[in-house]
Formats: sequence, C-alpha cells, structure tokens
Amino acid sequence: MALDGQKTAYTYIGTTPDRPDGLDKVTGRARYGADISLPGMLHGAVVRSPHAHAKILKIDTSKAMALDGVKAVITRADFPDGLEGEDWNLQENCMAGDKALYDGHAVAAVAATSPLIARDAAKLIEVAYEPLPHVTDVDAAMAEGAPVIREGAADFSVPDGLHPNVVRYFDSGRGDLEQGFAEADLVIEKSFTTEAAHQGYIEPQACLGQMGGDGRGELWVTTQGHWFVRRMCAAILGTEATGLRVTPSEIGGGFGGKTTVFIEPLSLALSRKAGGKPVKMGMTRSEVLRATGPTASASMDIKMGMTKDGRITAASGTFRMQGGAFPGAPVDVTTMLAFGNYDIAHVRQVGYDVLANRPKQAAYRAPGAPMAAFATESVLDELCRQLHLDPIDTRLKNAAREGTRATFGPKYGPIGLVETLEAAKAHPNYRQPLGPNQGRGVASGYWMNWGGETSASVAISEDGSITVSIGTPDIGGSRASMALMAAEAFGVPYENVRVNISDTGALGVNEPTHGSRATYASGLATIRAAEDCITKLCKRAADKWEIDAEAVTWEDGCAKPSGPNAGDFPPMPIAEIAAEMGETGGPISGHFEGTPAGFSGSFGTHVVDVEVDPETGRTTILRYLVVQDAGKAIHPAYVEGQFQGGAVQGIGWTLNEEYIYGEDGRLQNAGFLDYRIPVASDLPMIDTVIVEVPNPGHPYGVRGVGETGITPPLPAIANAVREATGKRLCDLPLRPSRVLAAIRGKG
Amino acid sequence: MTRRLHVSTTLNGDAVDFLCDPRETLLDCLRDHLGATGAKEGCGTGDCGACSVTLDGRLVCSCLVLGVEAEGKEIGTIEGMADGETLHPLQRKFIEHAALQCGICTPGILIAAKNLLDRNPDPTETEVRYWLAGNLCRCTGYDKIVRAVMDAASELREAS
Amino acid sequence: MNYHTPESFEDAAAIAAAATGTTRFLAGGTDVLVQLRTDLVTPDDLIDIKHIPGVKQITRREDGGWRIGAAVAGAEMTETAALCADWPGLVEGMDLVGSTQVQGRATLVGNLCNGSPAADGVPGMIAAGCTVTVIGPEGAREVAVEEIPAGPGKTTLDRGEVITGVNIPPRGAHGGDAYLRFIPRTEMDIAVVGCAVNLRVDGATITHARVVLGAVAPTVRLVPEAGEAIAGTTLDSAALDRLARAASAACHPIDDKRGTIEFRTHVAGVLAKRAATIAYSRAKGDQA
Amino acid sequence: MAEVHLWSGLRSLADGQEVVAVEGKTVGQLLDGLVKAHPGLEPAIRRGVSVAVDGQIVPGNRNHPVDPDSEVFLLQKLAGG
Repeated sequence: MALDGQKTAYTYIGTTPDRPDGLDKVTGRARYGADISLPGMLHGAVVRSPHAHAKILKIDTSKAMALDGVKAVITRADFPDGLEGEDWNLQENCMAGDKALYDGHAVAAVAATSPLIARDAAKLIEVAYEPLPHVTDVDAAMAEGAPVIREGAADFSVPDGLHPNVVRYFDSGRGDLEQGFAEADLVIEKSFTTEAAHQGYIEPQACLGQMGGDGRGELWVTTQGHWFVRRMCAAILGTEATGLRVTPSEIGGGFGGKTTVFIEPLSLALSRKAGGKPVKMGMTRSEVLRATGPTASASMDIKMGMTKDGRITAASGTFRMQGGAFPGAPVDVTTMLAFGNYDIAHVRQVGYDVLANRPKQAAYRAPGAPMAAFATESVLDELCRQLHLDPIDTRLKNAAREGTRATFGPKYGPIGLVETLEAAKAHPNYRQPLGPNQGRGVASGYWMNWGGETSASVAISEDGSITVSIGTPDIGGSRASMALMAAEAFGVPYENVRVNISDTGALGVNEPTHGSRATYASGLATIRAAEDCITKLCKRAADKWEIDAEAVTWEDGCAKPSGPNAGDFPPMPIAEIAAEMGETGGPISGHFEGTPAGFSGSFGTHVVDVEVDPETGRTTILRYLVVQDAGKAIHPAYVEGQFQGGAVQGIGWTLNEEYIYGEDGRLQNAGFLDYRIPVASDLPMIDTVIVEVPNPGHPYGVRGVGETGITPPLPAIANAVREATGKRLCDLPLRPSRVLAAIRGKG
Repeated sequence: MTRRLHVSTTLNGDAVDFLCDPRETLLDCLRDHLGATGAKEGCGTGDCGACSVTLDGRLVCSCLVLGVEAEGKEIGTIEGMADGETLHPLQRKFIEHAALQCGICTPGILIAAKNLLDRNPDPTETEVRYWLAGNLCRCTGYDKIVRAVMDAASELREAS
Repeated sequence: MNYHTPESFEDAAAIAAAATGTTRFLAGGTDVLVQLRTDLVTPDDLIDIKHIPGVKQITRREDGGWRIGAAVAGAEMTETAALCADWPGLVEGMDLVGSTQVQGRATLVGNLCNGSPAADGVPGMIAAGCTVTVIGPEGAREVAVEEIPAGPGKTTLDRGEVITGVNIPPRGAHGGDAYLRFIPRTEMDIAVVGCAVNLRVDGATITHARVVLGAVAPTVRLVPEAGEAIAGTTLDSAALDRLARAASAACHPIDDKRGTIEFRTHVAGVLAKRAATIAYSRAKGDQA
Repeated sequence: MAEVHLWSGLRSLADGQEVVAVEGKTVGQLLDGLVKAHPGLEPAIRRGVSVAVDGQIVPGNRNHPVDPDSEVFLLQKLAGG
C-alpha cells in the first residue's frame, strides 16, 4: 500500500539494532531517579495520613524540628493559596490542606541530613485528626447518604439531583436504541466491575530538587514528561516556570503513572526552606501504592443486541468510575472507546466521574479503555456463544474499517482492525486443540493515540555525525527508534546518530511520553527536523558548487547535483560538508516545533488459552497471542516488547491485581507481596504478530503501539474462562476464590 | 543517633570499608556509602529482586541484608559483571534480544540469571522462569528476558 | 538499635534476657528486615546469631535423623541431596518460602519463630515430627515444633529463649511426605492454604499418617482426625474423601485479603487429598 | 459555514441541536463561533475538547484550517498513559 509521499522501501527502518542506552543499562551505569547525589544534599521524608478521610486539626512539628540534623519541615502552609482547577487539585493532592482525603495522603514533609534522620523526624511530627465517614467504592460513593468528599466539585455537565460526589457527566451516542434493540434476535444485558490497578513501575518516584529563595532551581526527576513537571511544580509553588530547569533521569517504568507530580514540589519546597540545599526524595513501595495514582475502578452496565447472523444492531453502556478524591477518572475516554471497534448504527454511552476516598488516579496505559473493553467484549462474546457464532468471524462482520463512522462521530481513516482479526484467525494458536478445563478467548481492543506538543532539534557535528535532541523520555527504546528514523532520513548509518533527551532548558515544550505518542510525534519531529537540516546541507553544497540550492538533492547521506547539473560534481558526503561548515556559514542544525495531528489509532486482537483448576479456581495462561497494527514497525523487536508488556499487564489486572480496602478505608495490600503483578513463572511465551497498515499521517506510516496491548486481555481471558468453566464472570480480578465460587454455583 | 559501625568487606573483588548505622541495609550501604548504584530499590521488602547481589556467591536481596552483616564477606554487584570492556554473554544477549525496556530491573535480573547459570548451565525454560520469579519486570512480560537467558546459556555451553 | 554478634547461644540468650526493650534474633533476616523497613518493629537490640559456631550446619545424625542449624538457609537445604531424598515434603515447604533470593537467606527456624500461621516451612516439620532445641536462662530443652506457635506473630518461647536448630527424625523405611500450598500466582505469595502429609505404608496400606494444615487457623495445625481418616487404607477415593472432609472440618480460617473462609475451607480438603497422594506414592517408592 | 457535530451531552447546552453550522476558517474560529452562538457551551469548551476535522483529531491547534465542507466533530479531551 503506497501512500502519497510516504516511503515504502527502507534501509534502516524495520531493522533491529542494539539500543544506544543498552550498554549503560546492562552495566548498572544508567542513572535513574534515585541514583544521583549532590554535595550538601539533604534527604526528605513524608508524613502521610493513616485515615481515609479526616479533618486535620493541628500539625505540631516542634519535636521534629528539635531533632539533630533536621533542616526543614513543610506543611500546606508553605504553599501559596488561591490556586484553581487542576492546579489546585495537584497542590491539594501533593499536600493535604484542611482534610486528608485518602489513606496515604501527604500532610507534612521533612528534610534532614540523612535518610534515617528524616524518617525518624517524620515519626515525630504530630498530626491531630478528626476522622470523618469515608467511602471507597464507586457505587457506594454516588449512592444517597454517601459522605461528601468535597462540596462544589461538580462541573457544569452534571445533571441536577445526583450526589455531590458525581463531578462530571458524559452522554454521547447516535441513532435510535429502541429501534436497534428491536432489530436484534438476541439482546444481552449485564453488569460488570473492575478494580483499580496500579501501573506497578518497578522504580518508585524519586527526585533531587534544589530551589533558592528567588524561586530558581533545578530538578532531577524520573518522569515521563519533564515540561509537565516544570509547569505543575511552578503552579504548585507559585514560581515562574522558566525559573526551574528539569532534567529527566533514566526512567524505570511509568505506564502513565509518571505523567504527574507527587514528591517533586515537596522536594523543591523543602529545599527552598532549607536555604537552597538540594533535597533528595524517594518513595517507598508502600507510598507508591497508597499515594500515587492507580487507575480508576469501574462499575458498568452493558446492553447489546445482535441478529442471528451476527450483526450488532444496537449497544448501550453506562460507566461509573471513581478516580480517587479528585475529578479525572478517564470515563470520558471510556465512553468514547467503549464500542469503538465496531460499526454500530444505534449506540449510547453514559459516564459518571465520581469522587471517593482513594488516591488521585493517574493515567495507566490506554486509560479508560481496558475497563470498557472488559465489559463490552464480554457481552459480545456472550452473544456469539449463545448464537453459536465464531468470535472472530463475528468481529470481522462488524469491524470498523476505513470510512466507517466511529461510534464517537468522525469517520475512520485507514485502520487495521480487520487485518488483526484475519491474522489472528490464520495463526496456529487459533487451531490448537483444547483439553478438559481449558478454554479459548478472543477480544479486540483499541487506543486512538495522541500527537501533542513536540519539539526536536537535529545538529550536525564537525565529523558529520548527527545529534538528535528530543523531549520525550525514553522508556522502552525510543532513542533507538529516533536514531533509526534519523538514519533513514539522512541516509547515514544508525551508529552515526546519537539521540539525547534534552532538559527543559534546551528545547521548546514537549508533552510527556504518553498517549502512545513518542515514536509517532517525536519520530515525526525528528524526521521533519532532519529534513530541515538536509535543506541547509544541500544549500552548503550548492554554494560550493555554485549552483541553485533547488538543483541539489539528498541521497544516501550525500548532496548530489540534479536536474541540469546532474553528474557535474561527485556526491558530497555529509562528513565533507560538516568538516567545512565552520568556514561555510557556521553550525548546521534543523528544528521542528508543532503539534503533529496525523496520529491514527492502533487496533489489536488477542487470543488466549487458559486452563482453570476446577477444584481451586486458579487460572493458568497456557498460550497467548497478540496481533496488533503498528502502522510501520520502526524497530520490530521493541514493538513486540510493547505488545508483550501490555498483554502481561492486562493479564495481571485480569487475574490478581487489585486495590483492597479494609472497612477502615485503609489500603490492605500496599506492597508487591499482596499487590500481585505477574511473575516470570506465571506466564508462557507471549506470541506476537505485527500487522502493518501504514498511518498516512506519519512520514513512515507509524502508529503508536504502546497502549493498545493492555486493552484486550481483560475480556479475552474472561471469555476463555467462560469457555473453560461455563461461567461468565463479570467482576475483576478473576481471583481464584471468585472463580471457584462461580464453578461451585455460588458466584 | 545510633552509633555508626565500621564495616570492612569486599566489593567485586576490591577491599572496601564504610561506616553505617546498624539499621541501614546492604542496599543502602552500596548505594549511599559505596557509590554502587547499580542495585536498585524497587520495594525494600524482598519482593521485587531489583536489589539482587551475591553475598559469598549466594544470590540475595541486598535490601534484606544489613550493611553490618557484610563484614568480611564478598559482595558481587552488576558493576562487577563485565570483564573490563568485555560484557558477560548475558549482558550482551539482553541487549541483542531486547530483553530490557526501562532497564530498572535489568541489573538484578542479570545478577540472578548469572547465579543460575553458574549453578545450572543448561536450565529449562521452566527452571529459568521459576529461578527469576523473584525478579519483577513490569515492561517486558518476561518473554524476551527468558529467551536472552536461554540463548546466553547456550552460548556459554558452547564456549566451555 | 544495638547490634550484637554473640559467639555462643548462651551469650545470645543472656543478651536477650538482659535486654529491656524490643529484642529480635537475626538469622536470615527475611522477616526481621521487612519489619524494620516497614516500621512495624524496630528492635532496641538485634542479636545476630550467625557468628555462633555450627549454626550454618546440616548434620546427619547417627540414628539417620537430621540436625538443621538455626541459620541454615533454605537454599542450603535444597542443595543437600540426601536430605531432599529423605524428607522431600519438608524441604519443598521451606523451598516455597519467597524467591530464590529469599531462599539464600531465609531459615527454617526463622520461619517457625516468625509465628505466621501461613509459614510454608512449618507444616512439613510438624508432619515429620520434628523438634527444636531451645536454649534459655534455664538451660536447654527439646520441644515439639507444634508447641512453638502460639498465634499470629506469637510463639511460646520465653524472653531470653532462642532456638538453636531443628531435629528431624530418621526417615525410616516405607515413609513419604509432601507439602502443597495454594497461592494465586505460581511464586512469591503467602500461602492461602498449606497442607503437609507424612505417612508410612506397609505394602499398599497406610499404617500411620500425620496431616498438618497451614493458614486455616491462628496457628499451623496438626489434624489428627485427618491422619486417622487415611490410616489403615490404601488411599482409595473413599479414604481421600474422608481426608478432605476431615481437613476442611478442622479449618477455622479468617476472611482476609488473601482468601475467604469458604475458599480456604474447601481448598484445605483439596490440598490434603493431593498432598496425601504424593506422599503415598513416595512412601511406596513410586518414581516421582 | 462548517457543520460542527456535538456529542449528546453538549446538545442541551446548544438548544438541543446536534449539528451547529458555524462560520470559521480555523478550528479556533469555529470554537469561538460556537460559544458566541451558544454561550452555554463555554464551560465545556474551556474545560477542553478535542476537535476532529474530516476524521482527523486535531489536538491543541486552533490554527488548523477548516474547509466550508469539512465535517467537524467535538470530542472529549484525550490523553493517554
């Protein structure tokens, strides 16, 4: 498929060279958030609420301040008043004001000369609380009589008569539901719940901040987006954004959870109060689970109708989600994507964003999509089962394709759902015979991707090698992908390109590595900056040859005379132009700044085989297949890695990961012992098929691939368990006690 | 403040010493007193394996060892895995097989995997998976990690 | 926190007896350090017993039994082939505690002294009929393992008492043991239910069996009725059903983040059947 | 005049209309035109919306051109993990 102006034959794209940061990462040299120290550095610690909901009556810091080695203590009183909207939410979440809103909410922080003294001092800070009634469940939080988390938090969208904890309301759809359901031969209606899951990055939040009384400072931090950090810290502290230079460390996983701030403003505030001494802070795992954002939990009602031959006639869904004590549960995205896989004439989605006494949710890989997919793809599967239809054929019959009007309005451009379904159907995994207590599940999922504000620079060194500067932190090998795209654009070897992640002082604003945007947006920016650079390189050659710049083309790393001058001069390699650039006009570099708008979604289809122990209810994953559209896989091994990682996070969310709150509203499982992410022995190899339906909005056809992979596993596994046990489980996780209860007829 | 204790030990073959509070873990001491930040703290409670090191050749979580317990011991960390510029085959295979994404778990997994291959040069996939069950990786889904370990084992067997 | 490195158990006991604050003994440290890190327990006196001669030794006694020193790590047990051949179930139980890394440090005695009803190392010891040697201010005594746990996090040991090692009886002929636990994942979890079975056969008939359950009561629990349910049988399906019922009937679990009362009660019976089947096969000398 | 499609939750803020015809050559002009015609939409647009022009979502770019026959949809604001 050749697209206008899009390359189809590549030299470097699609190869799998070693990543440039690989050597540092296998030798322990790579520097992450907690790996930097500075002379005179202090260490911070945070005091956190042991209550799910409580008035803060008094904070006595005198004993802590009296401890030898303590240099500063801060409370909310050390932050400016008068913030509004999301800035206020962020400030309130980083440091509680009048009330502690969840178990683990920060109420004070201390900086001392050693980590142990800081911890000891934190224990000496006395906080007087007046516990208030709390609520942690989404349905309970919007029920009559539920404790009000915050009055007046609802926005314009919320209809009258709802509980004050409902803060945003969404309603979208088209067609005539009544007519659509009347056309169906079978209508199934079911309710579903999913628990909150944590991103579970292995590197806890960590930073090293320094700020003087003039509001100028520096911050070393593990983050997905350092410009976001700069903006948020400046807002929370009441300082100017440019006063703060933020340098991203290597990042030990984020998955959305590191697109916001928690301890970063505290480290800067402590530093400012301690006379500008740098303050290092790091969260414990318990703090990460209690106080950083997991995803929202959800409660959903789905109704879908189908004809005997497998056509979806109508679909409706109601989605209630709590994202902690602040607005922001991704129910807006949930309602958009819920039925986005299919061509459905009559559809309606209603969503409620609800406050509860839990930590402020943060983005987690395809935020909002996995919960919706669990519910909608489970109902679709049940329709197929009861109508004796093949789940892939049925999906193919209804699949969105180019020109289909998406359930959220616009028409799709070229998309690859059909191709992923066909590849899944053709894969040997789909034909493996199954034994007793085994079942196969299929599901598809979607993430629409993102462009966002993006800056990149490309500079030519004196020896002709190339430095690419981008602003999206490299989580999964994106430096290699940028280098491949730059190598392709310049026609020079991959090894001649070095990619740096710049700090906030060195480039224009960049949104974080989120929304599956890094390879798409920073990649596009890199290519465009390279083209800008190539134009200048051609001009230098033209000047030397004394011909028009327009008469010079760029091929295989060389300027070449073309048109009337073709063949007049030998090709001039980049190294030659670079060697002379000091005398031909100075440094040569290229730039791109913009908000790339050509992103296009990535669809995936997963096929999973499970075995369920009928006596214990434990589910074992036997085989797992991920098929997903990458548009164009720049570095196929890293694309596979995204597919596999996303799928396994979805497996964890489905089987064992959950936030467990006690009657007291405190988190019961704030550690990796009982917040059970998958371990190596839980899993088989994860088979992958990369489908490539090029995205016309990227020079090389790239689609972001990071997020989609977490969406299909939830329903795919539930559908497989349905086949293995005969039971439709509608509540996640599929913990063994729940599955066993269903098998024994009590679920 | 607790009196600090003097500890003499061996780190990757070099004699080193440090002062520490008895409450400090070996991981704290490696990172804060010896400048060896290759071992990472992912949990502090022995559940993630990111701080894996060897103590007298035995694979341990350095967060579950006190610094004072290292007296007279030999500690092996990721910083000592390569032989000068020459990477250990496991290190090379991890890069080649794309067995790391963010890389935070990588030092611990490499130490653990080397300890496995030192004991069992020909492990099955299942043996690799169970040996590494205490090393959490959130990025890769383990597929490429297991492949890299198996491939490195194969190369090491051929070389010996 | 004071850190002590006594060179004899008598000295260790004396330090503990003289201490006025919170005291902990340090062997593998896989529980003590977690409690320290999570601010659950910061001992005033921490007594590291690993400098005491013999604590790292696994000894085969003259009667064919075994002595496991108090600081022997789980990995050192699994690496002792003759011990594994004698008591595979007991060793499997210890081997299930934590990760490979934890196995490099965690000890059988520590697993017992931590007082967890879910301790994987303990049911196998009780099923095998092990004792521990205790040294305290009053001198040394030998105590059956099942008498040590007193409730979650509690033991019957007095202040100043320390366990010096585990005594495992001789395996003897025609015996077999097994330990199984249920966890949601395949590794790294605390047992939701654990079950050890140790039995002896005469031909195909079980002459004697000890069945021990973990994580279904405030302490690891020896269930004599479950052993009696299969004694005198060839472990036919009726016997297995009786075993499962007896095991389930002995459960007094709690609902918590790891499992429900109903689930634990049911799975205790399932695991008892499965563990008995393995132990029976081992006792008969079947190939594993 | 470009036709701007509103999601149903917005329609009550625009006198129940599903499609609003607005004058404008850029996304920004359309959004301003919408608010002028239907002031009730102002808080929704201020909170943040995504705009799809002829099937392509145009994030954060008020200057993006819109043709008179373009199909424009307002969508809920997007981000990702």
